[in-house]
Amino acid sequence: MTRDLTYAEALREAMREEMEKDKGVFLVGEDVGQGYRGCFAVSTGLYEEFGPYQIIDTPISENTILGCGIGASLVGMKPIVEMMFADFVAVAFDGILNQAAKVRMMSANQYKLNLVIRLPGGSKNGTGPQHSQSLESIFMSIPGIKIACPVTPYDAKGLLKEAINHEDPVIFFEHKKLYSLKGPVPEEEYKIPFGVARIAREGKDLTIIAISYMVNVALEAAEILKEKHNLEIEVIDPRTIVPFDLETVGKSLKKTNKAIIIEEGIKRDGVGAEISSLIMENFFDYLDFPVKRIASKNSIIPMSPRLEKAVIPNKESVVKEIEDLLIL
Amino acid sequence: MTRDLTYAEALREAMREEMEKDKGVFLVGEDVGQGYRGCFAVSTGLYEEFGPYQIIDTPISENTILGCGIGASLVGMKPIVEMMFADFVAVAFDGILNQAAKVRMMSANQYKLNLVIRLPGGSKNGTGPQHSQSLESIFMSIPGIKIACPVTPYDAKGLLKEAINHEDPVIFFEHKKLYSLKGPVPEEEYKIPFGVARIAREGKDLTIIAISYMVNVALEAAEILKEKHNLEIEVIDPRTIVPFDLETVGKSLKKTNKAIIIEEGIKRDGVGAEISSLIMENFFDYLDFPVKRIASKNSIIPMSPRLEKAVIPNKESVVKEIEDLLIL
Amino acid sequence: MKIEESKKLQFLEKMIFIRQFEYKIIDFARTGKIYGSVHLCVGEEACAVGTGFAFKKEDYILPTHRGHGQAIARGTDPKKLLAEISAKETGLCKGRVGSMHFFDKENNIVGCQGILGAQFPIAVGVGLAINLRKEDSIAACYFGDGTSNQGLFYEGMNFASIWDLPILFICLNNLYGMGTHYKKTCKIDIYEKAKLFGIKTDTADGNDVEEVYEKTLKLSEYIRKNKKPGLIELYTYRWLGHSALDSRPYRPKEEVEEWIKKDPIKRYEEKLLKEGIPVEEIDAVKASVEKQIEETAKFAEESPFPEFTKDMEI
Amino acid sequence: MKIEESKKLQFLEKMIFIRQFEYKIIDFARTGKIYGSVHLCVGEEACAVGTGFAFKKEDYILPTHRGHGQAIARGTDPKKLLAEISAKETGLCKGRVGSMHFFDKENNIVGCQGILGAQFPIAVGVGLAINLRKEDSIAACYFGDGTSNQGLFYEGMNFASIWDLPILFICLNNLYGMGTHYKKTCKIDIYEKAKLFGIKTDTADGNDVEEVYEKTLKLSEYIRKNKKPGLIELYTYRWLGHSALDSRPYRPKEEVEEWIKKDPIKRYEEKLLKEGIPVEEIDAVKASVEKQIEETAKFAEESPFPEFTKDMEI
Ligand SMILES: Cc1ncc(C[n+]2csc(CCOP(=O)(O)OP(=O)(O)O)c2C)c(N)n1
Ligand SMILES: Cc1ncc(C[n+]2csc(CCOP(=O)(O)OP(=O)(O)O)c2C)c(N)n1
Ligand SMILES: [Mg+2]
Ligand SMILES: [Mg+2]
Repeated sequence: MTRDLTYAEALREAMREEMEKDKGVFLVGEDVGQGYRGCFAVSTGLYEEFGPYQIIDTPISENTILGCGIGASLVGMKPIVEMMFADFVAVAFDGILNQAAKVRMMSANQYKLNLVIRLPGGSKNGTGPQHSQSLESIFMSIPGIKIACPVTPYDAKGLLKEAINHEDPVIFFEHKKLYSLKGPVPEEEYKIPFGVARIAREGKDLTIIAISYMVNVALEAAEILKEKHNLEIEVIDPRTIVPFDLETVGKSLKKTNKAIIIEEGIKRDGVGAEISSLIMENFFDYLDFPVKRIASKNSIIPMSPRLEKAVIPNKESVVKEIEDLLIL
Repeated sequence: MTRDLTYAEALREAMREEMEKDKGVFLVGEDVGQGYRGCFAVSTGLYEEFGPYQIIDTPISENTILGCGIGASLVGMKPIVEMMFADFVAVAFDGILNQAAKVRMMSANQYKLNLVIRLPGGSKNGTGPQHSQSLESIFMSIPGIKIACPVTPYDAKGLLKEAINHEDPVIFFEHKKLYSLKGPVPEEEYKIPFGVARIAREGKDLTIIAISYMVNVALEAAEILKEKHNLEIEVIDPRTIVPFDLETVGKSLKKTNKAIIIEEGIKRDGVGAEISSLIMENFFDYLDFPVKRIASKNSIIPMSPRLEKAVIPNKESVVKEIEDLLIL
Repeated sequence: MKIEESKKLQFLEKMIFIRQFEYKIIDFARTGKIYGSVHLCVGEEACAVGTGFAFKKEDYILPTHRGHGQAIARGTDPKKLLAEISAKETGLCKGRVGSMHFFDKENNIVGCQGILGAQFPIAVGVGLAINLRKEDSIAACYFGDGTSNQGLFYEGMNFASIWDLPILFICLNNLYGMGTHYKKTCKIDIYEKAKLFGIKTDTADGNDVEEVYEKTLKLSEYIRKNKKPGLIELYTYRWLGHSALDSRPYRPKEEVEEWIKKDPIKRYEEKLLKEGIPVEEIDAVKASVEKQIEETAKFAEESPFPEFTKDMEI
Repeated sequence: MKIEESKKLQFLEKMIFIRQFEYKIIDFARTGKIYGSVHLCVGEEACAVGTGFAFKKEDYILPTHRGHGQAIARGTDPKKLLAEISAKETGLCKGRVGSMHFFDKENNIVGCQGILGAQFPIAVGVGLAINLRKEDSIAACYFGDGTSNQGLFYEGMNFASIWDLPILFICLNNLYGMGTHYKKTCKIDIYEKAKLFGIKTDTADGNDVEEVYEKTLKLSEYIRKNKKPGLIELYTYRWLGHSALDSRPYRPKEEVEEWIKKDPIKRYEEKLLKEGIPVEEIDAVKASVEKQIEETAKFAEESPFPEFTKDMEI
């Protein structure tokens, strides 16, 4: 049976199901339980259901919140750490770069770190430079971690359940603009394996690989370009950027011979830089022209909506860039 | 007049000259002054010369050490912050990502941040996973900062003097293997502007863009390949990776039509990903084959020398990769 | 300490102004004229005004994420501030950053903090610079009760203590950090933490503007003279939600009502009346505020939105 | 507390073993058999042994960057440890990480710290897990005096205090962090910091193995029983440089000599003799250590170096 759930509800359901199954699963973070009940209401109701042993409110101390996850996971639990905003993970960055990511490799597999770090990222409602960033690319060059960035409620639930049981740390990017969006989610148990992309829209003329919320922007742009120019655009949502499903991308490229990557993070050494390099290294001869990267400007994410629109890719800007590229 | 100085001496001379000129220049960090006198002896002697107003020892508190730099720079000084090892910058990461890098853009140019953050990075003598990393790429996707990675004593001095007077934060990567290497440094005043690459070796058959210590590895490899196969390899040292001198690279490519990037950081979304993407976007039609990235394996930097050799590119591995690539 | 009548009226005026300013933001928000996260300080006006008036022109200020009042009391032009919060070109930072991260160099406001705790290391750097350059200024570092749980707070106090930095730590203890009561997050009074570091401390009724002013002034002068840090903890309460239009009911209704009874403005107005200040003067203050607020709002509303400029990319 | 003779001899043996182990490392280092940063604990053996013997099998241990003694006293196989430090396949972590970052799951050593201060949040997580699962174990979190200046130390104590976590914070105060004397970095005694958080504290002569043992045991039992944190500060001194072959002269010669006079091993040996333990037994201990050390060294030397394996890439 399938119902429509919001992305936030889907995440909540994933946590609920895993917490029911395994008392070792717990959520820890600022205001996730009593009181504010989750800054974006993702965990609302879970405290009432699971109580203070599985839903744990903390002082404002991101470093130690992350440490709660690392330490508990070291001794065999399955913690979910929530940073209230993805941007705050910078405060606890050492815990990821030098601790969590390295535990398994340093200990020569004596210890594995079953740890999810949930990061509500991206821009919404002009929360500004310190509350809107898309930091995926900063984590991409850290060995030892996986990075998920689900777009649909279906994927949000399936990937989170997979992450909760995954034996390496998972940086789990949620996009604030997605929380309230609805989509079908089956009641039956399922998980989504890492490294398997989703074809969000099929097409034969051009391949777009889009990250996080930009999948939706790409879909809108594709629709417009279909209507305006009868272009058939294929939109690929990698779902996890580490590991990255290069195979699915390759298949698409062999059909379209054209690739664009869209992300909300900034372009310089962004997620697109890695994907672009991978594509060129592996499918050079299939490409009609170099892979194009569409990304945010090399700036802060400004609070002003007009400035924000100038900085972050949106459907109009994407349409225009594609039109320019294909000289339509 | 030109003398031979070590890289460490050249850095020290840059600091000394700027400190003499301007009392607003100061060095702050753990054990930079009295006592240990700089973990890698870069600042040795400066305390005796400049005293506690310009050479400032701190408690072990990386966050607040960086804060000393940010705060003092906000009110018009020119601080140089030393992290004892580049890896420790993770502890103070928020100060860079969310504070220093954003000050100018957030304040709409009311405040500029004249701040140098010195990071001794890279692997030497098996200091292991938490003391050997090459973290350039993590900073590359942060808007608002510049990134220097000098290789020669000449560049070390010239770039540091430029950095000390630069109006945006500069992440200044020093490589531990370089400190003791000697090279000519003029006594006369000079600075090296950011964004101007250096041709470390001229050639016509292949372009290598190498980062930090890998420039030396590339030069060694080039020499071997010259002897073995009469290959003329051009080696480019970008000196600063932000800003990046794409023009010099382009000129070289128009001659060689082949590009390889070598870095000590890991490959996934490394510095090479950005450079590779840039090259392909701008010089696609000149390339005989896709840009090749040579970088460290997606692993920890192990302590064991043998493992370390397997992880980090070295002259033998670089020679082999080039031979394979060119089917020599 | 004897406070002149004219200053008293200024206190009252600024408090009323700040409150009206915050309510104007709610108006703006309801009609979609405000962008981004906005944290209001209704109920905490005496803290802002009592501290703000205690500083000198050359002092440096680091306000919190709830910083409108702190800035206005300091001297920030409210027109530019409201324009900033309304994302306008004429804003303090050209509409780029809004309520939570504004800078105001004219008034030595070296930046508000959206990242809780990040103000402490920066304040240390400012304090260090003051000492290195032998300036006479002090650095005023505001923070909330919740924020005092960041490790950076302790590091900041430690550096201030060992280096004798002229930093005034100002804690606005409004009992909660978002939905969480301070008592759930730490067993120690905040001023006690500072005492441990040998930092001179004081506490004050944060709803009594004169007490806040006098104690802040005294502590500031101590800091200025002795080049040593100080900390003052102000007990107060925010009447409204954590952010502008938020109204989650995590606080007992009675508690909120109890604190509304301690309204710092009403209380001060009554005090001034009792002291013999004519009601006409107080009414004049109110009328003046009303006019200023309208002008402020008009300025913000009529200002243009900014365009993206090249200098926004570094 | 009455300590049995056999245990006393064990104390002595372990202390001598640790010291010889460290000197063996210097030998190794001089002949190029050691890689990476190595921090030795000569002079601090009583701290390692006195604490290590106070734990139960099920306790979790977080040693410092100077952790050989702490691990050996805990039960880590010194052969595997020396092999690790010599970058050998047979090392605790297959030679991957060396002296500063080893893990030993068999002995619940959840990792040493090369990043000073990173042990505190992790200890909190371990303590939290113990409570959530209602285990009887405790988490022993070692750290140095210099490390106590990281903000994370305070955060860790705060969480331990508000959540009643069974964490034993063990401070090895050897007066210096690299070249810097503690007094230059903080005005507060470390145990005083813990007291502020309502954490039960104790201090001990870190060169008196029995005192360390008894006080650690007592505090551990308090923690285990009451599920509350504790902190013990041990005063000691490192005889050698900050790292293995380093000999920078930042400490007054007299100070070093003064502390060498307080040699925890010599002192304990004399005490045992005075208590009537026959010199032959002590000699036997020494002979046994010598033999073990030779075997340990042989094992490390004869072990092969590791090869890179696919599981090193994630
Ligand atoms: C590092 C960081 N963590 C969390 C937040 C989210 N946040 C914003 S305000 C707030 C509560 C702050 O409480 P307090 O310091 O008492 O200030 P108050 O809001 O009560 O004025 C929180 C948790 C943040 N902005 N930065
Ligand atoms: C975050 C971090 N900062 C700095 C260092 C470099 N470092 C290694 S040991 C040390 C001194 C530590 O002093 P203390 O905590 O007293 O321990 P001790 O060495 O005296 O045993 C320093 C500064 C580090 N490893 N990690
Ligand atoms: Mg508060
Ligand atoms: Mg020490």
